[in-house]
Amino acid sequence: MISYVANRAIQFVLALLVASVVVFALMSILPGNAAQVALGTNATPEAVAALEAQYGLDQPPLIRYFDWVGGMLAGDFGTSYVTGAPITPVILGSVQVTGILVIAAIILAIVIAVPLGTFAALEQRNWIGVTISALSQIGIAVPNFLAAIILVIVFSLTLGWFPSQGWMAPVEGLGGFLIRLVLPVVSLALVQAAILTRYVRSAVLDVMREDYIRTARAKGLTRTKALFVHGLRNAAIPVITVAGVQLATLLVGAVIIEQIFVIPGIGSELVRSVANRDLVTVQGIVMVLVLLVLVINFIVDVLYPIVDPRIRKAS
Amino acid sequence: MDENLLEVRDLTITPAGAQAPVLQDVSLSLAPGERVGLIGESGSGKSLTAQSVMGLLPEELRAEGSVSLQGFDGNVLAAKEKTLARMRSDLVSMVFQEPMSALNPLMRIGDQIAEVLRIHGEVRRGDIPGRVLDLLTSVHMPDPASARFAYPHQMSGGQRQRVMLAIALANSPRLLICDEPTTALDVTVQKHMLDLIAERVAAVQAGLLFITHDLAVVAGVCDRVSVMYAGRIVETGSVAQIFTDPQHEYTRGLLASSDLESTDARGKLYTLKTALSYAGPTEAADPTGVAGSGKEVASDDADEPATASTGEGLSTDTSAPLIDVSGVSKHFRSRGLLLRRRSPVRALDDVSFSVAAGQRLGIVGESGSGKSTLLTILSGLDRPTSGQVRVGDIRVESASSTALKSLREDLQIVFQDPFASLDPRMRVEDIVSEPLVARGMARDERLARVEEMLLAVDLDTTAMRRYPHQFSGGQRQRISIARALVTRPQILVADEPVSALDVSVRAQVLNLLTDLVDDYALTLLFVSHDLGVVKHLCSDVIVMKDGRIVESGSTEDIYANPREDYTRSLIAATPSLAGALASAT
Amino acid sequence: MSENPSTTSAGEASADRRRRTKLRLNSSMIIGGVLILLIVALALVSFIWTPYGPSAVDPVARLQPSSPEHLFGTDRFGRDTLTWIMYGARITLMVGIVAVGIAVLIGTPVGIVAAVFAQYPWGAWLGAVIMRANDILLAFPALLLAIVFAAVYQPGTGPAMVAVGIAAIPGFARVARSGTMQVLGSEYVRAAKASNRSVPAIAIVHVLPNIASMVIVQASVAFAISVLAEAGLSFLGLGTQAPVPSWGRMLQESQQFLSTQPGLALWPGLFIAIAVLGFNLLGDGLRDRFDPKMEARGNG
Amino acid sequence: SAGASDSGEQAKKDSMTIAFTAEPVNLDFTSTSGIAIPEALMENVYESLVRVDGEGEIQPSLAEDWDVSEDRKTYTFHLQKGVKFSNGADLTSEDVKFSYERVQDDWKNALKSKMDIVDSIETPDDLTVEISLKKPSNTWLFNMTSLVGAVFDTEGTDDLANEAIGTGPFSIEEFTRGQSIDFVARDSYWGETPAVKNVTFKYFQDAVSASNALKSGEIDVVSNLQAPELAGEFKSDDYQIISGTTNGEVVLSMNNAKGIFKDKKARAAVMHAIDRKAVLDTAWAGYGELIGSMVPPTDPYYEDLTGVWDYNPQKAKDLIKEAGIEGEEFAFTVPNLPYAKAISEIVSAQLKEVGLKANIETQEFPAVWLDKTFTKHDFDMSVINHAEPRDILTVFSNDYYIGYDDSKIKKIAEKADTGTEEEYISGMKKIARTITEDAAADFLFLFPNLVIAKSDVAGIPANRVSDAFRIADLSWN
Ligand SMILES: Nc1ncnc2c1ncn2[C@@H]1O[C@H](COP(=O)(O)OP(=O)(O)OP(=O)(O)O)[C@@H](O)[C@H]1O
Ligand SMILES: Nc1ncnc2c1ncn2[C@@H]1O[C@H](COP(=O)(O)OP(=O)(O)OP(=O)(O)O)[C@@H](O)[C@H]1O
Ligand SMILES: [Mg+2]
Ligand SMILES: [Mg+2]
Repeated sequence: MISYVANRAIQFVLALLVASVVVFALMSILPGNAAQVALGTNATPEAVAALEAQYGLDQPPLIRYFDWVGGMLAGDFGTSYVTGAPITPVILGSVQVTGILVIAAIILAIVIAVPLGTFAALEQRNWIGVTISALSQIGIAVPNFLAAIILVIVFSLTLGWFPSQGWMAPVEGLGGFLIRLVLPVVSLALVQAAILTRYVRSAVLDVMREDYIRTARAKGLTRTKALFVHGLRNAAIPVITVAGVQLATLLVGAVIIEQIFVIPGIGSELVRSVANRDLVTVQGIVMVLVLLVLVINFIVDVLYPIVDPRIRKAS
Repeated sequence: MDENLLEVRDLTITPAGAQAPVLQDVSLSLAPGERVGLIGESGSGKSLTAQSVMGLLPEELRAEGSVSLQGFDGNVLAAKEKTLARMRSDLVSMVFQEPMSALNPLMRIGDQIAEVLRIHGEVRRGDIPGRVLDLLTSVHMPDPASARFAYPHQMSGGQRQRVMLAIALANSPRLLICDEPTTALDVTVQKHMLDLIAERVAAVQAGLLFITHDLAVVAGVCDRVSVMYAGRIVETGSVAQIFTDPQHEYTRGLLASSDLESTDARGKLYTLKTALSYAGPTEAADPTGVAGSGKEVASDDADEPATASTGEGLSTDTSAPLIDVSGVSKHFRSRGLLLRRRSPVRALDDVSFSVAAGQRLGIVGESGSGKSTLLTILSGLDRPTSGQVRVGDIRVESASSTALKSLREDLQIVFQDPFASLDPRMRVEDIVSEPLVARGMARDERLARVEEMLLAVDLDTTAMRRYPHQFSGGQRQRISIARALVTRPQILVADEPVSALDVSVRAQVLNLLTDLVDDYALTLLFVSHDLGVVKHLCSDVIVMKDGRIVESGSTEDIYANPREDYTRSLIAATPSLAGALASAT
Repeated sequence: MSENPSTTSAGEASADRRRRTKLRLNSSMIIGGVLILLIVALALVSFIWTPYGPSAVDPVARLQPSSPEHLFGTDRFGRDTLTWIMYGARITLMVGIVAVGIAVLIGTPVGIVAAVFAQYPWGAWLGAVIMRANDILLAFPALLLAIVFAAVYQPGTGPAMVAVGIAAIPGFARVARSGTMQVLGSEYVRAAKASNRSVPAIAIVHVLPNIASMVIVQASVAFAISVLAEAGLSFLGLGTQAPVPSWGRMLQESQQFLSTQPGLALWPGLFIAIAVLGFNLLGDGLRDRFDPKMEARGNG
Repeated sequence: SAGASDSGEQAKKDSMTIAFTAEPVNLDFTSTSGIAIPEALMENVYESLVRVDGEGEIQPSLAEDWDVSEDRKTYTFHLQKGVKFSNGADLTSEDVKFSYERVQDDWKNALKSKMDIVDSIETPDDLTVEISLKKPSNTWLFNMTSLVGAVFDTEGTDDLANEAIGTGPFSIEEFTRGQSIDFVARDSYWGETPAVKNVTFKYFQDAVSASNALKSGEIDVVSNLQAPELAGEFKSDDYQIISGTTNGEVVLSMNNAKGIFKDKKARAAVMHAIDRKAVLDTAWAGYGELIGSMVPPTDPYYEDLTGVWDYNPQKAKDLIKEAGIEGEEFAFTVPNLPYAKAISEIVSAQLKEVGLKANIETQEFPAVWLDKTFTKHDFDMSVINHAEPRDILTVFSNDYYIGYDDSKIKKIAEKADTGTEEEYISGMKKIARTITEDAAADFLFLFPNLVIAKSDVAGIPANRVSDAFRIADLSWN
C-alpha cells in the first residue's frame, strides 16, 4: 500500500515534469506575439522588438523554460507582459473561484445522484425507476449552457429569486456569495447529476446481482439495508472514477457557465489570457490545470485501494 | 407425525418470459433434527429449491406453491422482505454454493462474521470478537487470530468456504442449508467440515438440508435423500434405500457412474447410458475407503516403476526419462495483510521427479499445494524461481521461444477450468484448430483434423460451428481435451479435468481419457484431488502438500501402504459410498 | 470518459443468465437506433434536397415563426431553419464520426499495446509510461485543445473535431487497456500461448474480439459527448464557423432571440438532445447486450 | 426585484453600475493599445487640456483657455487654478510639459505619433504652457482631446499599469482585473462635483448576460449593446434606448495592393453587389447609420456619400465579367467579433448572388487578425470597425493593411492640415470623396452607440465622439 502510493507519487511528479515541457512547447507554437498584441494596430516594428526584448521573448527557449519552471517551483508564476501584474495571485484567485464552483457542483451532483441512482436501481422495474432513468437520459442530452440560460430566464428574470450573474467572494458577504452561487452551481450540477445518476444506477444494479448481497440477506438484513451496508461501498469504485473524471473536465469545462454568469474563474481567465496573448499567464494557468487534474487522478488512484483492498495487491 | 420443520409443497419456478418452468411440483419435508440430502443432475434445480426456502430467489424468477417453516407464519414465497429478513436471522442459515463471490470483497472477514451475530442480537457486543475467534477456530481456519483481519481475496477458495460455514453456524439456526459446502476443500479438510456440521446440527436438534454431487458425502451425512432430475424430485427415501435399492432409472445411473471400481463389458466406467448393466459395487464395504485394487489398475499398470521408460519420446536417448524435474521452486511475491510484511508464497519448494515415456502419472494433494503451478512450469507458460525442467531435449526453464515452440508441438495442456480456457467469442472449430494454425497447416486439412478429433471425443460435427457457452460442462471439457490432442502430442498434461463435473459426466470423460491413452500412446500427467479418479487412471502418483512432494510411487503401492501421515490421512478421509452405507446401518 | 469498472468473477449461473439476455434486442437499443437513424436520414436527405439553399438569405422574411413556407421559421438573415437543421445534421454526424474515429483508432491500440507491454518484464515501465502520458492527455480537456487549435490554425469544425477526438483518446485507452488486461489474464489466452500462437496473433484473434464490445459501448457514449462538446465549442466561438450550418452555432446565435423567437433555440436544442439521447440509449443498450462481466470470468 | 438589489433606494441615488464589453487588461494606455483603457480613464481619471463635446466641438478642460499664435504654430494654454491630482499634488505647467514630453520619449502606444508634430514645450510660469509645433496643424488640437493629451503628475507614473493618478473627477477605488472598476468621486476635484458618487464599470464578455443583468436590476446601464437584437426587449417605460453615433466606421476592406481586388473594377463590383441597408438590418438590427465614406457625421468635414455606389447586382455582374473574375474564390478573413461574424454571413451571401465566392476564415481577434490580416496583409477581404476618431488618413495611407495607393490624396492632406480651417474642411471632404469613388473599401455603416439604460438615468451622451465614456455628467432623475 505504501509503496503503491509512493510509486504513484513518483509517477505523478514525472508526469508533471513532462506536462510542463508539453505546455511550454504548446505555448511556443501559438501564433501572434504578445508584444504586437499589446501595442496594437499602429505599432512600429522597432517598438515591437523593443518590447520583446523587455519581456525576454528574444531569449532562447531553453532559458525561458528553466526560468519559468524555476519560478514556479518558488511559487512564482512570473509577471504578465500584458497586465504588468504578478500572475500568481490572479491564478490563485481564479482557481479558488472555479474550485468553489466546481466542487460545489460535484457535491450537489453526488448528493442528487447517489440517492436517485440507487432508488432508480432498486425500483428498476417500477415506473419511478423508469422515470428517473428517462429523466437522467434527458438531463445528459441538454447542453449545460442551455440549462444555464433557461435557469436564468426562469429563476432570475421571471421569478427574480436569484441574480442573473455575478460573483462575490465569501469574505465580502456570505449571503451575497451564496445567492450568486446558486444558479451557476445548479446549472453545472444538473447535467453532472444526470450523468452520475446513470453510473450510480448501473453500479448499484451490478452490485445488487452480486452474491454477497444475497449472503447479507441470508444473514437477516433486508434487501435495502444489505445494499446500504454492503453495496454502496462496492458501487463506489466506478462512481469515484467517473466523479474524478467529471471534476477534471469541469475545471475548464465550467468556462461556458463562467461566461454566462460573469464569474471570474480559471476558465474565463484562460480564455481571456489566450485572447490577449498573455502567454506567461496562459502557461501558468494550463500548468495549474494540469497539476489539478493530475492531483485529482492521484487522489482517485489513492482512493481505490482505500475503498477496495483487492486493488492493494496490484501496484 | 410431528409438525415438520420445513414443508415445501408443489414448488414451481418459472423464469420471467420463459414458457417452461425450471422447477416443477417439488415437494419436500424435513422434521426437526432430520438431515436430508439433495442430489441430482447439474442444473436440475437443487440450488433454486434451497434459495426458495430462504426467500432468496433471484427476482427474475417467479415461484408458485408454498414453503412453510416452523416458527414462521405463512408462506415464505409470499412474505414481505422485512419478515423474511427476521426469519433468516433467527431460523434458517445457508452456506452458498459459490464461496468465491458470496463474501463482500471490501469487508474484513471477521466483520462479516460479526455482522451476523450483531443482527441476531443474542451475543453481547463486547463478546462478539471472542465469538468470531471461536467460530474461526472451529472451522479449522489456520491462524484464526490474524485471519479475522483478512479480506476475502486474501483467502484460498477452501478458506472462503470455511468462512461461509462459520457465518452459517454462528447463530445455531433451526434449519441449516448447505449447498455444495465442500467442493473447494481437499478431502482431509472436507472431513473436518462434515464432522463439524453434523456435530452442530445434532447439538441443537436442528434440521439439515444438504446439497452435493458427491454421493459418498451424502451417504455419510444424511438420513434421507431426495434425488432431483430435470426440475423434479424423482425419488425420495432413506439413504440405505436409495443407494442400495434405487427405483428411478436416473438414480441407478448416478450410482453406477459414481463407482470408479466397476467397469462394464468393454472395460469402461458406467455412464447413464450403460448403467442398465450395472450390477452394484464389485467390492464389499471397506471402512478404509478405496484401498485395494480395482481390476483395471491391476491389469494395466501393475508393476511399472515410477521412472521406467518405454516407447519413443522426444528424447533420442531412450534410457533417460522423458520428463525430468529437479529442484524446482516457484515463489510468488504476495501482498500480505495490510500491516504485515510481504512474504513470498512458496508455491513449489524443491520439487524433483521424472516421468518416463508412456507413463501415466497422477498428482494429488492439498488444494493450493502447487499442482497447477507445476503444470504451467512444465509447459513453459511460467518460469520456475529456481531448478531445472527438462522435457525431451528441451531445457524448459531457460528455453528460447523457438525451443518452446517445438516443446508445445509435443506437449499439450488441458486447463483446470474448461470454460475459462475457451475463448467465448470463438467457434469450436476455431478453438480446436488453433494449435494447428500455429503450425501453419492449410485450412482444409485443419478442418479435417478437427472433425476427426471431435468425433474421437464423442462430439458430433455440428458442434464445430457453435460457441462454447452452448455446451454443457462435460462437453466443454471434451472440447478442451480435443484441442489438446489435435496436434497428436506425445505428452498430455491435464489439470483437474473432472473436478467440476457431476459423476455421470465424469465417468464419460474418464472413459475417453483411457481410450486416448491407449490409442495414442500418450504420456499423461493428471492432476486431481480425487484419489478415486487417480487410482482409476494412473500408474504412478505423487502426493503434494505445501509445495513439496511428500510421497511418490506406483499407485497401487501408495494406496496400499502409504508411508507418510499426510498420505494416510488423505486416504482415510476419502469418503466412500460403501463405507458410509456400512456405517449408517 | 467513462471507464468500465473491472469486476470480479461472477458465478457461472449468473453469467449464464446474462448470456440469455444478450440475445434480446433491448428497448434502449431500438429507441436509440431510431433516433440516430432520424439524424442520419436528415443528413442524407440534405445532400439531395433541402427546402432552401443554406445561404439563401431573405432580409424581408427574417425572424419568421413556423409557417407552411418555413416549417421551423427563419433566422435573422431570413434563412430557413429547417434547411439549417438538415445541414447541421451532417456536421453533427461528421464531428461525431471523426472525433470518435480519432479516439478509437489511437486510443484503442495504445491501450492494447500498453497492456501487452505490461506482460513483459522489459515492457512494464513502457506500459506505465504510456498510461501516464495518457493521464497527462486527460489533463488537456477538449476545450483547452480547441482554444490552442483555434489560435494556431483558425477556429472551425476541423480543429474542434480533432480537439474533441484527442480529448477522448484517454477514455478509449483506459477501456482498451483494462479490457486487454482481463483478456490477457484469461485462461484462454494461456491456452492460446500453449497452442503456440504469437503475441500479435493473440492480440488480433483473442483480444480484439473480446474487447470490441467495451470499445463499442465507449464509442457510442463518446459520440454523444462529442456532439455536446462541439455545441459547447461553437457556443464559445471555437467550433464550426459561419457560414457553415451547425446546431451548436445556431443555438449560440439564438440566444439574443430567446424572448422574441424561441423557435431559433428550440430546434437546434431539440436536435442536439435527440442526437445525444440516441447515442446514449444505443450505448446503454449495447452495454446491456455485451455485459462486461462476461470478460471478467477470465480473472479466476 | 432581484435578489441583488441589496443597495436600497437611498444608496441608489449616488451609485451606478454600467456594463461594458472590452475590459482593460491594465490601467496603462501609454504602453497598451485598445479602446478599453481610455474609455474608462479619460475624462474620468485623467484629463487633457481640452476635450471634445457631444457635437464634436473642442471645449476647455484643464486649460481655462488658450491662444494660438499668428503663424498657428504656437499654442499658449492657461491652466485652471487650484487643480489637484488625486495624490494631493498641485497641477503645474511642469506636469504638462513632463507628460507631453513623455509621450514622445516613453510611450509605447502607437498613437504617440500624434505628438510627433510638437517641436518644443515651454513653461513661462506655473499656470502657463507654451507648445510649439513644427508646422501648423488643424488636427493637433483635436488630437489633444484624446489620450495623448492626458496630463500626469511628475511623481505619478511609477506604476501606471496598476495605479492611475489624475486630475479628473473620479479616482479608482478598486480595479478587479477582468471584472470591474470602481470609481469614487473626488472631494478635491476642481470642477463641479459629479451627481453620482460611486460608479462601477462592470465587464461582460457576453451581451446576453449584460442584458439579463439589466433586466434583473443588477446593473443600470449597458454602455454599448453588442447584440442589438436584444434592444427590442427594452422597449418599455422602464428603460431608455439611446442610439447615437460613434467614430467607428464598419469597413468592408479589400486588399487594394494585391489579389483580385487590386483591380478597381472588382472592387466596384463589390460596391454594387452589397445591399448595405440589408446588411445593417440583418446584421445589426437596423441600428447604425449608412455613411458611404470614412467620415462620421460628427466630424466637421462630413458629407453624405451614400449615393455614390448604389445597390445594383446587375451592374456588379457586368463589372465582374469585365474584370474577368467570374466565380473566383477569395479569402474573406473575419475577426471573431459579433458584428463582423454577422456581417460576414450576409455579405458572403450577397456576393454569392453575383457570382463571387468568399471563403470565410474566422480569425481570433485581436491576436490572429492583427498578425495575419493586419500586419502581414494576408487577405483579400476583411471587415472591421475602425473606431478611432478622424482616422481616414491613417487607414488610407500606403502601408496600411488595405494597401490604398495614397499618392492622390497625400498632397491634399498635407495642405489641408496646415491650411486654414476652411481649407482643412474642403480638403478633407475631397479626400473622403476620392477614397469612396476609388472604391477603396466598402463603408458598410457607422457603428451605433447603442446604450440601454434604466429610464431614470440622465446625462448619458447620445454620441460617442471621443474614446472616453464620461461619467461625471451622469445622474439619477
Ligand atoms: N435467474 C435464473 N434465471 C433463469 N434460469 C435460472 C436462473 N437461475 C437458475 N436458473 C436455471 O434453473 C435451473 C436450476 O438451477 P440450479 O442452480 O437450482 O441448479 P442446481 O441443481 O443447483 O445445479 P448445480 O449442481 O450445477 O449447482 C438451471 O437450468 C438454471 O439454468
Ligand atoms: N499468480 C499468483 N500469485 C500469487 N500466488 C499464487 C499465484 N498463483 C498461485 N499462487 C499461490 O501458489 C500456491 C499454489 O497454487 P496452485 O494453483 O498451483 O495450487 P493447486 O495445487 O493447483 O491448488 P488447487 O487444487 O486449488 O487448484 C497457492 O497458495 C496459490 O495461492
Ligand atoms: Mg447449485
Ligand atoms: Mg490448481
